[in-house]
Amino acid sequence: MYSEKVMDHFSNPRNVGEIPDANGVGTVGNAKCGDIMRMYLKVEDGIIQDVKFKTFGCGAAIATSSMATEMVKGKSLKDALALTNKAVAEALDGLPPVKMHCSLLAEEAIHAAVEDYIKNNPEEAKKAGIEL
Amino acid sequence: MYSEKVMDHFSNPRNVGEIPDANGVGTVGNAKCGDIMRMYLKVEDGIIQDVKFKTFGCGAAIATSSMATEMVKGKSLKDALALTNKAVAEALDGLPPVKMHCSLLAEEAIHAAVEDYIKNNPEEAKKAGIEL
Amino acid sequence: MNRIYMDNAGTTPTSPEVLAKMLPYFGECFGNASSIHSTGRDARKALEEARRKVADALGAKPNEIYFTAGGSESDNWALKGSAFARQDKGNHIITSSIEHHAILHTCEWLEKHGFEVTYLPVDEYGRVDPADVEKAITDKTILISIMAANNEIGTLQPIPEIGKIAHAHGIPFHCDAVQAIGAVPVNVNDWNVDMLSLSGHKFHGPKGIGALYVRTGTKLESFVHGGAQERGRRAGTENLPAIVGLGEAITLATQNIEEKSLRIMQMRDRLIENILKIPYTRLNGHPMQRLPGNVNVSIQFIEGEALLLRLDLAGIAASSGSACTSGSLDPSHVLLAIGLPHEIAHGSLRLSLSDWNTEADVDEVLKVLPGIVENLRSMSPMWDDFISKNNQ
Amino acid sequence: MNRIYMDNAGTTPTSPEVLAKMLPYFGECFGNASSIHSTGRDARKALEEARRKVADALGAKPNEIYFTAGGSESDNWALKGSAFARQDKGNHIITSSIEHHAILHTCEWLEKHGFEVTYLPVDEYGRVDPADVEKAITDKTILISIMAANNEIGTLQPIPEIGKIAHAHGIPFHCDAVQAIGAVPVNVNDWNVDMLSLSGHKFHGPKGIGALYVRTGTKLESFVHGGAQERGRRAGTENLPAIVGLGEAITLATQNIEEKSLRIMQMRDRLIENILKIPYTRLNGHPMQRLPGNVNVSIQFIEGEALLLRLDLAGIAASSGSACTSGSLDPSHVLLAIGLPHEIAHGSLRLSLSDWNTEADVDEVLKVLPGIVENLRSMSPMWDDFISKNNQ
Ligand SMILES: Cc1ncc(COP(=O)(O)O)c(C=O)c1O
Ligand SMILES: Cc1ncc(COP(=O)(O)O)c(C=O)c1O
Repeated sequence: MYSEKVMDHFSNPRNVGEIPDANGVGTVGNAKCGDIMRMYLKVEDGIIQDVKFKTFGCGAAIATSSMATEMVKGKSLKDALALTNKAVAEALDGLPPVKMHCSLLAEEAIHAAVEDYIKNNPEEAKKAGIEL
Repeated sequence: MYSEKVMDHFSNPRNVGEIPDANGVGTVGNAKCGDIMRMYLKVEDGIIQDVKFKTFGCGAAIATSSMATEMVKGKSLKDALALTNKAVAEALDGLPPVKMHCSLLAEEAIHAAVEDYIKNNPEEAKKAGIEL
Repeated sequence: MNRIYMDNAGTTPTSPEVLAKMLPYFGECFGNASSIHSTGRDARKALEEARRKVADALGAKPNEIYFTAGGSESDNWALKGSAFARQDKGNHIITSSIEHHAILHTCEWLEKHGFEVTYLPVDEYGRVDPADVEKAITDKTILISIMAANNEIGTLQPIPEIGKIAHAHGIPFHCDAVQAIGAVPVNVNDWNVDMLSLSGHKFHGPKGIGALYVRTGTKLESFVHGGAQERGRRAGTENLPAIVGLGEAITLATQNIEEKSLRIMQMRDRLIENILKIPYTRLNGHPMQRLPGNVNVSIQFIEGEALLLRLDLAGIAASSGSACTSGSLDPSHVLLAIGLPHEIAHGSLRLSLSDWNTEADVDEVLKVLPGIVENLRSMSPMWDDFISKNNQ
Repeated sequence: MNRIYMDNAGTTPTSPEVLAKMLPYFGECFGNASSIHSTGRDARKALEEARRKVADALGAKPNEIYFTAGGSESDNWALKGSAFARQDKGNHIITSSIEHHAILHTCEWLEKHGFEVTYLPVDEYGRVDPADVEKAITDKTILISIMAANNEIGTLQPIPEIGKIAHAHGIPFHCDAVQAIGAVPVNVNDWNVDMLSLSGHKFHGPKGIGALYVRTGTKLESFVHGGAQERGRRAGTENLPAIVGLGEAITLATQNIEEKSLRIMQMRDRLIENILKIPYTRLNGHPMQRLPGNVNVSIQFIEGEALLLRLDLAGIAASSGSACTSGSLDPSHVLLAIGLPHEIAHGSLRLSLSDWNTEADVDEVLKVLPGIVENLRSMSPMWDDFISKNNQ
């Protein structure tokens, strides 16, 4: 059912954990539906220097979290906001149809963390050419 | 589905054929239903000296015809009239439920042949103590 | 005794190649295809591979194939599932009078539940006239179901034409192709069918497994409700060994079909030609438009079951449309529908060939059959009456 | 890797003894049990022998056993067949809220077709109160259907008492015993049931075969219409190899059942005892009235599918009531019915044992499970939030 890439990111998730001095944090999903994702960002000069996640959820939820962090690490805030769930799913060699909502959650979690950063650092964001 | 006795009487039917000078003949059943039995009797002094049959019908029809002829051969007219389909079926170690009508047909064919004899030979029948 | 099996329209043995493919799925790879652990995932892979094979054999897409427990379930599903799903559109169903009981008895059940069914007549060869189908259509017609090939007399129906008519009127078309698979080329697009039933054991696959093809977009209610198997449309833990067997069997059965059929037809035609040399016999079904392996003859003045039993004692397995083989008093509805009188219908013999039969089998049947017929006639009062009438 | 299989409530491998008995019926003895030639007659003998074995295992008479394609078909048949057969008497059906989907979705279908269904609640252990059954009965009630043992949480229902109530009111009683066969002693008379469903693959028999017990005199319409198989009540060419396998499997499964169960219960209880040592876990289902092989625990702050996949990577096959394993967003209806909040229901784990499992399997599960739980919790934001809240 899952691709090898999904299983790889599920069994060896990249960037699990917290960033104690994160300057952007986003949490999406809810326990009732069985998925919660929390993303921590360390942004410097408009660039995501570090990113970590914690996820409560199924295999796809964990794998998409892991992949999403990989995809935004070292990228600009703009790039991170441009991240789509389709791109995450494709990077994982696809997801079963019933699991596509997990990739959406990953997209939303990244976006939420970036937006959190922007809200807390409007000046920095403006410098990077981004406004909410 | 059929007992060994049935298969024996089907594969080696006893008393098949006609009696050219039969003095009692009975035909029952109809082609529409798939069974016709015809019994030929040669009666002397109230005793069935010879009996033969011709049957169009299934395995059970042939086997019950054969068994019925065996059961009345050498018997008195009275005994022949007392022949029941149950007795024929039992003598064959039983018949499948859907085939019980074949044994009934065999009983009726014997009775019809005896009655034919009685009709044609009322005096002889009276001597044997039988009236229609 | 070297037994000869000529009842392949009844059922066929599972071929050793097919069984060999099935075996691992009883033991090592027994998983529940709906489970997410790897035992389950391996099962799913095999399941989808089999689905692809069935689809390929029919010219369908894999997601149009649903596995069932056999031809009867497929037929029940197609009819009841369509009827209930399209109840808002109308309540009229068109079928033929010579369908298998899995269709006819389902239609009778639907009649008890508010549906109306037209049972089209057939001609003396058992053919449905496409013009009759068109005439029967009303604005309440919600389904047409016609079999591809009749199981008793082997007659092939003009399925593509009927499908075209159905589609011209926007009516879904179901085809019971249980007897056709592996016998004639089947293609759901060429045939214009929206649903098609098949059953594994008719072409050297396992028993208890079949499929229903359902064209994308066809409205169909579930028949077996429950778990989410078969994309939520047919519940029940997937019968994986049988499904794998079905995939293999249908692939083998539809390979080189023309070549195989030709060989079978030659045997069939030799049987027919020579059996018809016995006086007072007739061929049932269409002389040309018939299944390659089907021989169905009526042999007057004798009864079918007795004939079968005698053949069986001689080592030949065959079947009959005689009432006596079914326990009812009426002979086959198919033989009556093509106009045979009861007494002739009772004396019918079906020999059905598969590619496992040989010319030697044919020789043997032709060697023993005339003697058996003669013997049974010699003890038949009908034969007596007929002869003495003709001698007068 | 030596894989450990603890998903026996999902399906079981067919045992080699059972498969060995089945094999001749694919090839040599492949006949159609309804044919009259000797190939068919041999088939019939095997068929009736298997029917007797199933009957013996249930304390039933052979002519009360009908073969089906599995538990789902049996359930569908019992419900739809009774509903339509007794429509003149009323339109009300009583069942429980924790039945298998083969019952629940069939009930939903019947609701669309004019029937009314009462879904009885269960207590926190998943037990139906017989008093609730009695209270739910109206003068329109035509059927009561309660499962013997729940497939997820293993809770056993008070079937004999419920049956007694049903009979006191003259209402037929159906029992889905799919999970009970081979696990607890089943007797249709002691249990006061009129119909009972079972499925071969749940007790090391083949897939795609099941049975419905129907007490003599019970009114029941056919579900699969067609040929006259199964005394005219269930159409379709008999799946002989699977039927023979079912007969053998049920005989083996019901032999020494007390002794076998005891061994399985010991493994079960050791699993439960030790898993519950992991903090923030709870047992689902009844502590005593439960299937010998069923372990169902909720492990807070983690999600079931992730847990299953980790176990699978460690060589252990298990299952879960998590929504994520089914593709829906709601977790198991059974876990919700016993009152679990969604977030806890999502983190449930079912380990189901058969007599093929060993104490070594239990050791291995107990060795790897705590680490996996710890690891998944360490990456769970819910765990974080919970810990930091508790630290405040
Ligand atoms: C309680 C219960 N009923 C019915 C079924 C359905 O059985 P099957 O999948 O064999 O059709 C199952 C198993 O899936 C079950 O556990
Ligand atoms: C034309 C036709 N339809 C349906 C069926 C039913 O198939 P099954 O017996 O596999 O359920 C058969 C065979 O029995 C058949 O010949």
